[in-house]
Amino acid sequence: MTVSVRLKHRLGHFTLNADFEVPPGLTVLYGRSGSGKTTVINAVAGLLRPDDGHVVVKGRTLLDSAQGVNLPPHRRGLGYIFQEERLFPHLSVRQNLKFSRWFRKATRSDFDHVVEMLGIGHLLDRQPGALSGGEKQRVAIGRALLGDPSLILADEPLAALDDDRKAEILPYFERLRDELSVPILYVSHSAAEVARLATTVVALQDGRVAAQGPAADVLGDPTVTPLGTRAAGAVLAARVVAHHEDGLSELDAGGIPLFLPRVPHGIGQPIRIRIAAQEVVLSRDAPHGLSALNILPGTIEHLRAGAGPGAIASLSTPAGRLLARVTQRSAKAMELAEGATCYAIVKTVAIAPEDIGGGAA
Amino acid sequence: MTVSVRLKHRLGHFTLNADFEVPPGLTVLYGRSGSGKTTVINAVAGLLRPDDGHVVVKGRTLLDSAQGVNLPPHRRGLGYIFQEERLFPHLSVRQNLKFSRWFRKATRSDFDHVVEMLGIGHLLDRQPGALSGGEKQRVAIGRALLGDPSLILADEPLAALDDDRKAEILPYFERLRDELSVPILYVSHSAAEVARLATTVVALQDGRVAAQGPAADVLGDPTVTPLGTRAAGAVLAARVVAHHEDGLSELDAGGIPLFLPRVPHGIGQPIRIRIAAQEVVLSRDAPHGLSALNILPGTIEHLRAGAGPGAIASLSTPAGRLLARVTQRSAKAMELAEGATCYAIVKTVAIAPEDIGGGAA
Amino acid sequence: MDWLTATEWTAVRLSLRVAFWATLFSMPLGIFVAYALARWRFPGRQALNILVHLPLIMPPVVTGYLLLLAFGTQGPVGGFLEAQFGVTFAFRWTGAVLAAGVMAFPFMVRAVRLSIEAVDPKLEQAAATLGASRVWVFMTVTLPLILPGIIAGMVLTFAKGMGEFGATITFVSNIPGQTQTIPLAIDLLLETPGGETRAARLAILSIVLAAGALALSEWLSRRVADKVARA
Amino acid sequence: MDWLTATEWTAVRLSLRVAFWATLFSMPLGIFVAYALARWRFPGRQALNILVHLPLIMPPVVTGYLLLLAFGTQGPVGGFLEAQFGVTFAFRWTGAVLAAGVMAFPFMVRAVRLSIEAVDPKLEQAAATLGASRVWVFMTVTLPLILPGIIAGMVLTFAKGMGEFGATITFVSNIPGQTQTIPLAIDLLLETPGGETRAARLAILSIVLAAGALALSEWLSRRVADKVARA
Amino acid sequence: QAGDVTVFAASSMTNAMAEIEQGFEEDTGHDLSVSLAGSSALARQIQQGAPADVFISANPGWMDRLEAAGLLDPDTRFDLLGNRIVLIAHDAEAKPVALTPDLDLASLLAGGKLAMASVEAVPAGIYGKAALTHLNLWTGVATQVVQTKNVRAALGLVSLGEAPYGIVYATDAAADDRVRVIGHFPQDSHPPIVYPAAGIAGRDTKAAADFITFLQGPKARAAFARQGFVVIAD
Ligand SMILES: Nc1ncnc2c1ncn2[C@@H]1O[C@H](COP(=O)(O)OP(=O)(O)OP(=O)(O)O)[C@@H](O)[C@H]1O
Ligand SMILES: Nc1ncnc2c1ncn2[C@@H]1O[C@H](COP(=O)(O)OP(=O)(O)OP(=O)(O)O)[C@@H](O)[C@H]1O
Ligand SMILES: [Mg+2]
Ligand SMILES: [Mg+2]
Repeated sequence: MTVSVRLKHRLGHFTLNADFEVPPGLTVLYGRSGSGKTTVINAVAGLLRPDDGHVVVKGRTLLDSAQGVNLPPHRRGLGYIFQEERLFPHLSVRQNLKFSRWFRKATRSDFDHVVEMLGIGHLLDRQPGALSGGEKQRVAIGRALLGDPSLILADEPLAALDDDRKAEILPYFERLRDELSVPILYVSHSAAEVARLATTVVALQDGRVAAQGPAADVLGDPTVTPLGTRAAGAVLAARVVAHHEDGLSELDAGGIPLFLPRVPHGIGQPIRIRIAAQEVVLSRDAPHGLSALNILPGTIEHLRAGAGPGAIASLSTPAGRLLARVTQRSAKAMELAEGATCYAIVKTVAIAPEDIGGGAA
Repeated sequence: MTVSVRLKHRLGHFTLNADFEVPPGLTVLYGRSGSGKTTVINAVAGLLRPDDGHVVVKGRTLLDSAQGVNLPPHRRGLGYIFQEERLFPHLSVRQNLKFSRWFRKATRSDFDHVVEMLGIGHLLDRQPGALSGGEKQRVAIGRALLGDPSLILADEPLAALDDDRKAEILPYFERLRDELSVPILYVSHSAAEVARLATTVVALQDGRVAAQGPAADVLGDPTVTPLGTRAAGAVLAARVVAHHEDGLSELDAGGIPLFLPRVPHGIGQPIRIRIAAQEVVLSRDAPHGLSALNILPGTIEHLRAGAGPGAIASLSTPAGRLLARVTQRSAKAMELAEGATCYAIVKTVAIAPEDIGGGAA
Repeated sequence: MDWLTATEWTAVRLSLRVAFWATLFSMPLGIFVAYALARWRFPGRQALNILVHLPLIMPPVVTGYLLLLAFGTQGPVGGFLEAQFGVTFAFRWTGAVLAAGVMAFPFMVRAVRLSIEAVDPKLEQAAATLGASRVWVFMTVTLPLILPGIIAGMVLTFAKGMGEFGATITFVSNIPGQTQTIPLAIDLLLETPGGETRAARLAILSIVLAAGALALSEWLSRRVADKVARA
Repeated sequence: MDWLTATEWTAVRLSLRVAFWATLFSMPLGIFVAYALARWRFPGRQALNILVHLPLIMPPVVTGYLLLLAFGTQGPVGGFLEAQFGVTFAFRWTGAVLAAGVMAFPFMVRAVRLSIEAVDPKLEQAAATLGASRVWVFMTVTLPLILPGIIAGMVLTFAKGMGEFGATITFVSNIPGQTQTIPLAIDLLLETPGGETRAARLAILSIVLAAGALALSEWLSRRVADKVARA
Repeated sequence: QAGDVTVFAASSMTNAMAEIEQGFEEDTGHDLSVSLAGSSALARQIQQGAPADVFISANPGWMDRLEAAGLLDPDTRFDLLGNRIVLIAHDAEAKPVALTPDLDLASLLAGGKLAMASVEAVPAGIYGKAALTHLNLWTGVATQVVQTKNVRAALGLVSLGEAPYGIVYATDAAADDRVRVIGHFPQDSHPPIVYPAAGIAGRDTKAAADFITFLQGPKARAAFARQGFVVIAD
């Protein structure tokens, strides 16, 4: 386990009692407002001393109340992107970004690269007071990343940014996760971010862990939908086969061809695609004459009716397990049942760029 | 025109030169980070004195540089939800919420109702320092709404909130817009919010207005997609016909029956539904055996290929104009062209709750 | 009660009275001047700033002498006040209050001004959008947020009120029961052969009283700070 | 040069020197004490707080007398310093520096402390997560943010250094060229029948010099504030 | 019939005035209040209309100032007290010296300081300097003189040992057993030391007149003598 966290803490009427262990990669902390996400992250960062706790990151014990171990924040090797940006008002953007260089030797992260990715090159000589909200947040992200952290804590880092900017920054977190194997604790409300980035999902509710597990399991398990049904979706592993001239990329997922808007990955590379359950149309007959390009044959493994009018079907296809959200009315009309065969129809354009990520699922 | 804004202002290297007029309702200001949205709102609020400007709201001149008119902020009758929450640290949540009551007589907004809607009843006796990020933002929203403003300025009010909470708060903005006819200037990056709330969309780019117009036009015009193609979508006007037992609501849209997850509106009431272009599957033949319940026959009015692999088709149907986003490959394969007839397939569950709003389109 | 003589007890009571009223009166004026210096740009701002600091720059005797010239019965201000409002400063305890207030004024203003400059104008803007006029913004937002500075200013003024010597003796003389505060009594005892012990007693009593005021202020500040604590 | 006598010019130079060094020396110590009072909880904290305020509470003569007892050649501290480091305070301008520094210390500490208490601990936390140890957090974040308080404290100390009288004359007496600062010279003139005009000249010069320091500090503060300006 | 009387007196008379206040109030039934401060401050305050009925100055110069300004009741001024200045030492073993031009004061000081009240402003200092000058001793020791705000402070320096020697009034020296008088300055080496007293113009109440009379009476003289003053008035 890369990160192991056990915390007990009281704050007024709120009690945190969280206990989770996660493998390498990016762990998304999910939960409603006030469920304790920031409190957990602060305790991991050493900014809050929990009543009782034990935090180990990559074999290094940061906190062990029983043993009296409690590393101060500056010796925890963190990059913390705060929920509010917390830029130093007396330093220029450049000095903010380079702040950690005064204390840690920069090795991995390349200043120019980070600045370019975040689109803050023209802001370097400004003071934080003269930035817009989103600009501040981007500088704050850069400042944390440039500290060459061995653990990243990110509290809703992209909430204030527009979609285009999000799409530019997300791959960087992927790279940190995959290439540099920096463990990341990431708070997010966005299902797309979760699906794309999460190795592991930890769902918090009133200070307790309500669900946890590998992202593919948690998101792809029709019986639990900790992030709400709209976040349900399966993650398929695929491999790039070709980039076509009309702007589509052809993938191979367990022998089934899939067409996506051009992906940035090279031919032969593995990628993971999240297919949201609500984007999948089911058909008992092989469909034809449709605008949707991706059709996957499969067998219904499991069908679960939700509290509302919907149901979630999990489908075993050659490409892997797929989730589909349909109305109970349709399920009845189509006589969907466990063991029934059917076709899953997925629109190419319905797969959002933020749902396509590098790396194996 | 309910709100008329003309502003010229320089901030360092940034120049704002915005000019827009909007009819009653909610105007979404859209634009990338740093495009000048907050600057516009601050000038309307009177927190920033532009080099030159003219702002009229509901016939009341708030600012007229030429005439030397410049109402101070406290006489502009505002409710401003700031990008950062700006709660008063020395006052309890309750005192923050009731702050404006000291200066304005409360008439319309009901304290208990707003508190309940925002889910902050249990926080009333806390100090802002003891709130989580999302809780602070909700209190800030409440504080602005409880001032009985005659103009609401909201700068990304819901960015920090989770989906469930958003779904609870959005109807309140609708009510303000429709029932109380309070003009609202609303900054948002969320296409769903834009689609659901916006009467008018004003897109800013580098301090200038890049596009503006009625939301239905801007979002439904296949030739302009100021908010990105993923935000494209048509808004249909419908009327509630029945609420079925299986949790679906049946609507009538120009004679076509539509099925949606249960809507909160009464039978006979008008509602508007945004159907995102990327959620629509097209078929040349009448489809059958599909899980999708909503099938609308139509004729292709317009087909525009985008820069990437996609194209946007606008479809004239009895329910109104619909947008569909397809790949150019499919368009070719299906021989889609202007004048061609086809069927639009829309999944019931693909219509997000935040895409369904009260009021005529 | 034989620990101190009756005159000395009178001096103690008088000192407390002087310190109390000096603190009370200089506070609102100090807040106003601090606000003006911190927030307004007006002609004469720098002159006002210098004026406020004068009692610090000049030897107390000079300040006392100038007070005597201005506020004495023969002085222009003193004569006016006496004629119009029947307020006399000369050789009264009221004059000691004035002297202590004037001497402590630079600290009062500085402390409050520092606090005002630390207030985030964004909060004041927020209050304005909620309907608060300038005055109300000040009353409901600025004032509560600068309480630490006000408390600090009051403590300094109170302490100075207990300790002021040079300007007081020059302005209002050393009249037992009227203007003889603790410091004046101590000074006299130090002038008197063998008076050291009694001087020390008075000094200790004065320190104890001021320490009490200090502790009270610390407690108040803590309460204010706890309320405003950012999590 | 006949506007002032040679002795008076010497007094002016000496006053500047005393005020300068008093400001310089009391600043670091003042920052340290202010930080300790603002941020640490330790036994004796309240006692330290009282000690810092003592020069304000007690008549300056008493402070001067206590300095004489402690730092005089016969005093324990003075004797030690002289024996160990060859530093003498008694009847030297260094003693005037010490007296001015001590008398101004409450203001220095208060000003800095107010600023420290206004620093948002969230920024310090952010610095810590970026690898800054406590000391570095202080150097890179706290210290720059409390500059307004430090500047205010320095101004008050400088002004007090120009104006301190009671403690100085008691501690180091009035030796022309050695310890006769402007206030001491003025006092002398005021004690002499007919000395008022020359006293006034000296006072005006002293005000002009202090006003210069004040203007400089305002300009510095403005620069700092502009840098930290929240938009 | 009892009245009030306010006396402004030089602070060096503190102890004597306490005794006199008691005696005067017992004898006359009047209520006496005494303001003790430096002669210069008191004189200025009287100029600015202070409610003083009688002024006793340690410095004839300030009395002259008030007289010239017409603030004194002209007939009431008289020289109340005299005093002597002496050379004192901290060392209890110090040998008495003869204060003549032959005295090697510099080597007596041996590099130490000579504490005096301000030689330009305070009477004791002015008299001291005059005496040293008269004896041709001043130039030899001028650089070693430390000047204090008043005589008491000079006495304090010697009694603490900060200055080994000092020049003070005989009255002050008598009151402090940590200093030793080692020489009396000849009376003719300096202008006569006098404390003038006078009533203030326009405040010639019966009580004030009674007080001036009392000052010259036997009780007051005894009190002054007990404090070491030379009583001039008769
Ligand atoms: N004081 C200032 N000096 C110079 N430039 C400034 C100043 N304040 C803002 N700007 C610039 O003005 C532009 C507009 O800022 P504004 O805050 O209006 O952006 P915005 O559209 O609200 O962005 P965001 O979505 O990131 O909040 C930005 O490019 C910003 O960098
Ligand atoms: N100082 C405090 N005193 C009492 N309760 C507190 C304090 N600080 C936080 N809380 C409560 O602790 C709970 C957890 O707060 P936390 O900031 O961890 O929430 P969060 O999950 O980060 O929420 P959000 O998404 O809104 O940021 C909240 O209910 C909050 O009200
Ligand atoms: Mg949080
Ligand atoms: Mg903004």
